[in-house]
Amino acid sequence: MDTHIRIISRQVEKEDLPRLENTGAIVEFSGTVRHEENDQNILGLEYQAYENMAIRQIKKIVSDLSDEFPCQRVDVIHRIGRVLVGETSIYVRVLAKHRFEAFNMCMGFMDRLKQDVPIWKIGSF
Amino acid sequence: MDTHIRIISRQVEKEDLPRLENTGAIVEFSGTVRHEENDQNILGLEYQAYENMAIRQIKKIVSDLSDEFPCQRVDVIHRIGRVLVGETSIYVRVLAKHRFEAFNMCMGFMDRLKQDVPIWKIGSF
Amino acid sequence: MRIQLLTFATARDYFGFAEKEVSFNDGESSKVLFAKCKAGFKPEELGWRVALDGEYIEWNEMLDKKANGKDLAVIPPVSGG
Amino acid sequence: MRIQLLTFATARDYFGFAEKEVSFNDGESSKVLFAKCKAGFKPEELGWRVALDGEYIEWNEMLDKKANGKDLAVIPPVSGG
Repeated sequence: MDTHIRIISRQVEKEDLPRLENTGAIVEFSGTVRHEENDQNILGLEYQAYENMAIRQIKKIVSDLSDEFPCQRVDVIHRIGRVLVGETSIYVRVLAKHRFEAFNMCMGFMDRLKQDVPIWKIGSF
Repeated sequence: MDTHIRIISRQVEKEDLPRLENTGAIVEFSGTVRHEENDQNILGLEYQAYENMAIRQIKKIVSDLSDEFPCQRVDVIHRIGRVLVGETSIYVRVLAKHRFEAFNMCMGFMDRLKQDVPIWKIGSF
Repeated sequence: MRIQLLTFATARDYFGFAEKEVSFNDGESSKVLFAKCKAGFKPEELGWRVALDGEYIEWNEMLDKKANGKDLAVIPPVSGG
Repeated sequence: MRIQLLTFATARDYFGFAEKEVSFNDGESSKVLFAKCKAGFKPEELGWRVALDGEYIEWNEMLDKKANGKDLAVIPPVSGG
């Protein structure tokens, strides 16, 4: 499986996909910054990452999940630094032959990201 | 909730979203045509819809699911006519405050679409 | 009273028409109306459903004046997505 | 032997450094090394974890020569996404 991971401090731009032949399902998840954080109105959030480890853990999670949910390609982009309300802080795209695997990879990935991947909201502004 | 449904015979182009303020999760599903159908190599599939009823059933499914999984906006675009390998035959986008609702709306919608929405693959070429 | 019969996908080949206006009497069922177009029609065996005005109904449900002027569609197993 | 201590998020404020090279002896634990930087450090109470070279390990695990020259990072509860 093809895994593309990026941790970036600019706006998320997803990579173009090559011509698809054997892909039947593409599931995309975008996590976007909401205007409220802990009942306070905010303009944005600031993220910090332990980048080397984050990339390693993301690879591990995708690899673990692909035993149960084999997929063709997974893209993960996480922003760090300041992210404004309405902007995407995380983007995940999963390609698979069928939707069951694609949905479960994408959902399972997000659950584990929020447990194990060393990225933090370090404040709001 | 805002529901945008289109049944079209040209390529899928998703609508631009307005500025997001209170959306935390966007889940998108694209169903794409694979080069194999019943172990035969194909160039594409042809779809037919009972359009009025399809739109009605899609609205009903979204409305049913939103009791359990409240979301902010759902877009559904289904192509009819000829769809080439690699092209998107169905596109679903769900916006919600949190990912749990968005994922479950999107997955649940696809399950029910495949049971109840009067759209058919009527052949391959 | 009049009703518009609609067919789709494999049902269109089976019946040989896409749409056809027919007359019906109060209390007649969808099954009876479609069987008049094709003798021996057994929708349950084929797994086909029927929809009145865009909503699924039962094949044996009796039609009444509320169905007058509406669409009655035979729905073979769907395969969208 | 030498090891690079790294801190992130709330742990960075707590320890007052982002990175710091320290020496360690064979058999010392991560907990001991970080407690040398901040007396009374109780990572389990805070729910903080520790990672050697990008992989989670236990706080009481004894470090050996394989840790020499590596990064040892304290990982407060993550909140990405």
